[in-house]
Amino acid sequence: TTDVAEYALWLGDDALILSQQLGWWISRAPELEEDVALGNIALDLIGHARSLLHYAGTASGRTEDDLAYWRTEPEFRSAWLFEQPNGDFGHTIARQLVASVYLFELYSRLRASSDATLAAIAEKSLKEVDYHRDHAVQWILRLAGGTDESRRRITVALADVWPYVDELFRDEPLIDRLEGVAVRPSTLRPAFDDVIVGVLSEAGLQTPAGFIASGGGRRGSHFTTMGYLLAELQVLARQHPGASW
Amino acid sequence: TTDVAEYALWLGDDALILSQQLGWWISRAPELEEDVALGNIALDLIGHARSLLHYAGTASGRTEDDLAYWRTEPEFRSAWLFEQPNGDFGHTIARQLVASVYLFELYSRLRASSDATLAAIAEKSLKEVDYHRDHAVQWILRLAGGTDESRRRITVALADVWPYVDELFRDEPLIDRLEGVAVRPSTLRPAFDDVIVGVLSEAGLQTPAGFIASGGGRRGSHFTTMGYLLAELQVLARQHPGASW
Amino acid sequence: SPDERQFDDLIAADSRIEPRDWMPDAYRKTLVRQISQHAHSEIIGMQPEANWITRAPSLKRKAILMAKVQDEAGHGLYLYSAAQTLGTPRDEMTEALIAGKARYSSIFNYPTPTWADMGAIGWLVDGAAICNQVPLCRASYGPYGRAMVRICKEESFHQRQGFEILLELMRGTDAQRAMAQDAVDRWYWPALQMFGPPDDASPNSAQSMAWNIKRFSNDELRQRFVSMLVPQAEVLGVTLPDPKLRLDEETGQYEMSEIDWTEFNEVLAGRGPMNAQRLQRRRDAHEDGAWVREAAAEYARKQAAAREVAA
Amino acid sequence: SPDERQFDDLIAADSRIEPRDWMPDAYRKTLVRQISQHAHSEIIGMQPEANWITRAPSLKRKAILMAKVQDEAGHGLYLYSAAQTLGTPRDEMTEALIAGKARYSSIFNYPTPTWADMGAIGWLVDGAAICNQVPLCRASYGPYGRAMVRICKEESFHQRQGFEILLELMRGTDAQRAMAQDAVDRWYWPALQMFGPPDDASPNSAQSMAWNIKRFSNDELRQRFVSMLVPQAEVLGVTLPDPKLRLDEETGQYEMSEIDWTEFNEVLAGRGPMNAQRLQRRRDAHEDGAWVREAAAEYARKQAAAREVAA
Repeated sequence: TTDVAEYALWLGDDALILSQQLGWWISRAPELEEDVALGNIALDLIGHARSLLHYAGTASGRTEDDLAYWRTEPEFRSAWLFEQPNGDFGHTIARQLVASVYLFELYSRLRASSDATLAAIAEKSLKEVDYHRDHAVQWILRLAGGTDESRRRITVALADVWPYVDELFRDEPLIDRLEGVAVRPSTLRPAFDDVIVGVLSEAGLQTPAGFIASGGGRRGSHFTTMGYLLAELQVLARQHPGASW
Repeated sequence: TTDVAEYALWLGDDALILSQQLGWWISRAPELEEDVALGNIALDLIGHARSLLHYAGTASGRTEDDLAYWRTEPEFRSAWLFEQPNGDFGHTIARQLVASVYLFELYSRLRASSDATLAAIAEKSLKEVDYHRDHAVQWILRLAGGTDESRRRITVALADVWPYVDELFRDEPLIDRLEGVAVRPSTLRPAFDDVIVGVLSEAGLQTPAGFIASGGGRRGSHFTTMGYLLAELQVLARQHPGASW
Repeated sequence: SPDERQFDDLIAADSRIEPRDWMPDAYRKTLVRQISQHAHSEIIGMQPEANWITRAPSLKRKAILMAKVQDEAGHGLYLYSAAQTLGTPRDEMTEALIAGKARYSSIFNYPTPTWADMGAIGWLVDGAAICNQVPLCRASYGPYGRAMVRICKEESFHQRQGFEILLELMRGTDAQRAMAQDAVDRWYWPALQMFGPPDDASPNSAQSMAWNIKRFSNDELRQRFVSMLVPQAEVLGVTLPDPKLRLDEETGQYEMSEIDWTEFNEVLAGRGPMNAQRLQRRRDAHEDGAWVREAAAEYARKQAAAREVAA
Repeated sequence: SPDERQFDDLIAADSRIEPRDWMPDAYRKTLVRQISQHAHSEIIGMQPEANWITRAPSLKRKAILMAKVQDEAGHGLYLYSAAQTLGTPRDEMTEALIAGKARYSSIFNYPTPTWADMGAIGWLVDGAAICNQVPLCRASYGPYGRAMVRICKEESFHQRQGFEILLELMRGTDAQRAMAQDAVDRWYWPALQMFGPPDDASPNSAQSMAWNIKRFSNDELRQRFVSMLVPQAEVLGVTLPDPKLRLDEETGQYEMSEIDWTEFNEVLAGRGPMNAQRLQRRRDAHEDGAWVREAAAEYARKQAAAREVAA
């Protein structure tokens, strides 16, 4: 149905945007092992994006590439968290922590979806997201427990990313129409908070508080970075309308 | 003629690309006075670009915007110097020094072009480029004579920019066909070197030596940055083919 | 005191107070707060528009936009200078801004996702700013009033340019028209909020009016603004997003829907879509540029010392 | 000496030399130079392709490209490990690279202005690399030979993927075909140059062949490469940019134009189009990541100390 397609689009766009951002790190990471690790995560995510966008497109006869390359900014459905810039490595890790803990909880529940395709994608993705979560947690511990400088940086990074957490757990009207198919975002919050509190307290860090961003990605309103990100993502495809690659 | 149009395109693309890059600084400069100063320079340059591209387009019935927004990378003719990234403020100043000293010498001679339009554009642009040159020189002196850190940074920046100086003074075949119309680039080099040596010796800096980049902008081969720069420059125009703004 | 009497006389005569004149502490404080807040707004206000400089869809529009954002830096400079004549150094104001301790106009905490926002900001936000600012050209404090004269002249250019952007879009393709209407929908209410709370809920206004800093009440200015917008919206062919809007022929006043202050207060309290990003960008520019400012200062010191030795 | 004799015997038997075995200093030095140069090439070689990750024109191609560039980081890691078994720490090799003191393959100093370069690099550059590298799987030094086995397996994937990119372009629009041919024109000669100078001008080759590090001469490998390319070019429908290229039926060898070594030597001497940028990008990544590596090291120290206390 259109609603299921829309829901798949939400999840697919989150994965696509995050993958696009992580891909930038390949050849620029702090050490070669991280070029490999961040590259792996980006690859997993683009895999999830492709499955989800493919599924989203079936309702309207569009391919994954139609959706990735030929929509304009207001047609994207990603949440602002995924649109946060890479920043320094600390910002990327802070974003990864939030993203992977959220996605882990989401996919865990989505395995029980009454929609078999979504359930299967969730099942397959879960193992990978578990690794992403472990990667992020290990780096949070290292950066928080490393040098004064790294502790300062990860603290700043977490504070910068935190305004964008809230949006992930908002129950948009679409969710009401997808009882049993979609996971209700607000129900994931307690589990998310538990994991985060555990990690941050092991790291000796405070959970950041304060300002909550308006968000609005599910309704097509995006963070400033999106226009630039899409310009780069789509430039070649749009220069050659109708071409195949 | 087509040759004159091609020559106007070379000069117009140089100005356009440099303006595009300097425009980025507006709202990001080290002090408000520099938001204003770099903004002024960017505005002057976009003015030059518009005059030159307008003139270049007359031969083929294309507007300045057709040329700026609807050519692909290999169709651009800018030299690599102008395509060097903004880097830190020191890199921008180093690029400005080279660009403005070169453009000052170029426009001084171009006033005597047998092509009345080019001569008039040169006449009008010269005063402005003279200011750009003064702005760059003052900053070179300040950064070289300021703190240890600023001296280190401007030294690195000059070294990073220098490989791209050589290309500006190469006599491409086109120049042979435009005797009396175009300025022969190689003839500008002595005057350029004199000014640069004067400035750098006043600043107590060495003229950077070493590696000379291949360049190739006049033949449509560009520095890595160009693809990204054009993606951003053209994104909106290309999303709305046929629209006017 | 005689000082106080002289000050009161100048105000009563609607004359200018100059930096050398005595003035009450509260007057000085009010002015510093207002002028620096206005300066900060110009500086932060550069960002939503700078967002489109590199992507402007024609060279002409790019040039106009660069000139506009650059003007805003200039406005910031005049205003910081005016505030400095009251004894507050620019550094101090900058630090307060970066530390998130100073106010700036909440309107700049909204995003600018489309090119049409360049039109809507010019038409609505600069339009509202002009209504607010024209009376400030007669503000009792001389340097502030004179800065405002210059600023207002440029702002009215900006407003016209914004109008032209929207006009071009409304005469364009369906996608362009939709883009323009969407931007007007998003900016209309925030622009009305720029005049501040209704008069019966605006505690600071009375004193400012007595001191000839403020000349009209919030609601008066809002009426003036809407009466300017309505005919222009007709020319543009855009719909102002207030179904209740209509002119009461008897009072000559516009009736309008009640303004929803909840979101405004959220944004004001720092919970707007862009608050964090705006401050962070300013902080980054400031920190990234520290070495440049230090170099310039050190160079100036060395030059001064050298001149002294030479003399 | 008995050590020397044992080494010579192992070489004569075409057996592997292992890290614990005695080996002549010159052998060790040659290997460190070659392996670290190869590792550096993998690392620098990530950049020309990473250039297109964010702009790849389909999600499938983006995934394949990310996997490829990531593989190259992996190859760098194996090779640095192999070089470390010869007693040279990775830090030292990295420092030499960043300081511009270490060599890497000159081929990566060319730019990648179009998407077709992703095809041409895979088909031509990886193709040439495979011809060079397959014999290295039998290199006498064990860790190197084993690393090469793993690398060659992945490289042949990469070459096929490059071929597929070009095939798709050649079956596409005019613009796509032109893009593919242009990329082949630009990469063909540099790829041939990857085999090094002609045999009669290659002084180090003889010793390397005697030590079973190198197995075939430069010219032999170049022939092998061209004979592989010609039929593939036909399938693709691209023209190899050498008008003199033809098979001499008698000798079974390809005749070709003389290679212009002037540009090659310029690039080798650091004057290629991208030399400065490649090194700077690596240096930036290294410097920007310093705080992360320090944090990881410090954390590991603290953890080890805590375990010690606990024990």
